Amino acid sequence: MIAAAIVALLITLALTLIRAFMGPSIYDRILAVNSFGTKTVLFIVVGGHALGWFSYVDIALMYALVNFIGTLAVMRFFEQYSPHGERS
Amino acid sequence: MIIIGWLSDVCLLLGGFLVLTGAVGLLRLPDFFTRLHAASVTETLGAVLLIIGIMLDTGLMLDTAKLILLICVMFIANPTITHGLCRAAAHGGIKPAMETKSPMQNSTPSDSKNIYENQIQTETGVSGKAPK
Amino acid sequence: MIANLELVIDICLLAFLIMIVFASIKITDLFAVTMLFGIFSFVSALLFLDLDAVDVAFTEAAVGAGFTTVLMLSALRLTTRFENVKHRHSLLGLPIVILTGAALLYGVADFPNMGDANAPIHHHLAPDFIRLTQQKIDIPNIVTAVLASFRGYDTFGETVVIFSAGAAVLMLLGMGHVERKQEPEKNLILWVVVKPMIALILIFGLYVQFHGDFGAGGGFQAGVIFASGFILYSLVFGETYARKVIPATILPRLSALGVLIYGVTGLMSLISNKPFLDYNALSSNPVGGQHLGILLVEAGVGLAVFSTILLIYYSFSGREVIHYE
Amino acid sequence: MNEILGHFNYGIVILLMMMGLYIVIASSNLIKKLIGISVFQVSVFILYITFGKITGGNPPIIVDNVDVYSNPLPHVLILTAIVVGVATTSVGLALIVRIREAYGSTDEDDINDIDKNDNFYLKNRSTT
Repeated sequence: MIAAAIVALLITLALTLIRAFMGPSIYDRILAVNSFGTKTVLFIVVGGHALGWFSYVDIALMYALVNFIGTLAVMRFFEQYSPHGERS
Repeated sequence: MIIIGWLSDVCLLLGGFLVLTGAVGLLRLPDFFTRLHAASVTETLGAVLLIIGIMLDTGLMLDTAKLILLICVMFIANPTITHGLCRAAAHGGIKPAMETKSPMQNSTPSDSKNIYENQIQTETGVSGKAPK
Repeated sequence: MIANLELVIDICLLAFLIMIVFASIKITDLFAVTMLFGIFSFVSALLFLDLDAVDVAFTEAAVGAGFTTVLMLSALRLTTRFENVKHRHSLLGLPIVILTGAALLYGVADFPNMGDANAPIHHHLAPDFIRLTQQKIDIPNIVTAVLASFRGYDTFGETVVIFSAGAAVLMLLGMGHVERKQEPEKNLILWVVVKPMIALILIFGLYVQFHGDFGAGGGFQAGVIFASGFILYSLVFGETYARKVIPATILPRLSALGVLIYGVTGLMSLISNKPFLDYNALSSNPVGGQHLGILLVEAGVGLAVFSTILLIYYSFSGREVIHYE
Repeated sequence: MNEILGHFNYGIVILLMMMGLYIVIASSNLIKKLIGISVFQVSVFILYITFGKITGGNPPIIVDNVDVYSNPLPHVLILTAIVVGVATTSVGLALIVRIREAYGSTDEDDINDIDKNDNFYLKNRSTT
């Protein structure tokens, strides 16, 4: 069953990646990137258990925190940026 | 013991299925808010199920506590991000594709298509295109 | 079966990496490219995990995916968002890249297969490190032992490099002015959620700092995680409050203090006629001396990295945007 | 088959490296160049870590009942290289910010044009 979960997660990662490439708006990309991060955490937990990676839970916890901070940072800076951001 | 193994398998399968569904929704649904919905709702439940499945499989040890902490973090962080993103998008002028003219009257499909295309055009510097 | 699964994951992740870089060549919105680069770091960290490099994955996730993204975004705020597509030299680039790639591929053909236990790299130094760590230092994490003790000179150099990078950014950009900056809008949900999250991040940072001898982690990672906590505070509550919690003026001093702790630990061994950075001199029991030395050195590294990272963040985010018409 | 799988990682690493190099050469935006350099850097990290891997090996953290550990030395080198990499990236970004403030652009071609049109030193040299 774990192998099935890993394969499902790999497919999920690929699909999320496609959405991140397609856009179309910047918010779609932010959503896709955040969702990619969450699925990475799940991948570490499931894959780490299946393959016996050392102290995988610590790393998964840190990924979750970093993902949270990163997405908040993107939202914050985009909000700061957008009033004059459309000039090229 | 065997029952716990079964339970873990069921959790893993269900979680994997939910996460996969969420990704398909993220790819296929027509506008930002529906995609947000698809990604966040299934992802939160799927993540928790997957982690519970792993927890049942490892048995009771120090990692279990950390995994519970991880569930807490994801359970709080994901909805928060969804909320913030939704709010930012609404402020940033993203409109739902199926916007109705009045609560009583549903818009025709061609109308909603137009609104959606307008929204795509206002976003500058984007190389992607709308999904069919 | 397990080895096959490892290989499958390896191939999938490498394919993801290629896809991400290819997309970021095509996309002209630098905001999107920066976010894709964040994903790139995430995926490469996963790859490091798959290739048994736990500590490296830890560092890459904290530094590459977390801090570099924040840094690039705050630099984008001060510059322009879109790339000018007309100014592309694709014709110049392609032949150079193809020629270089072909030459490198020719060179790679002689390499031993991946994962080959008989490759030359595994016969020199590495077995000694693994054996000596068990005998003389007696901590589980070989990477920490090599980093802090066997190659302590190197790590001292790296710490000084980070310190001087912080000094260079400070000289180029300055501390910034807080009062004229646009503060974030009040968002109650974020405020409530982020407060316990910051506490969790800081505790996790301390755990990584002091658990580095036994599992993945160490001073570099802990410093970045600790700084991320304060960066999160500044993102949600505004720069003004963040600078009240940790004033920008003490950060350069803390950074210098970190390097100083490392250097003084090295000097202590000189007093008892041992070489620089030989921790055996720190205690009557050589193994205990090694433990104490690694603890001190990691603390110095953690302090230096934490304050430098936060200093760089303050320098970027405190700078006023200049508008050109 | 074994030969191809054994060299697969090296080939992909070189492809990544060349894509990074291509970004540096082809794009004239300075921030994008910096991202290209970072891509190049990460591909070198992957190369090193690939060298350190032993099939069936364990992470270099000593555990009971395990004999084969992957090579710890590349891990140490790359760990410090990552942190130094972010330090140099931040210095590069700071320089780009100052260039933007002085020239009003982060585009290399624009900056060259501005330099050609009014370069104080060039003018002085031509008159004396």
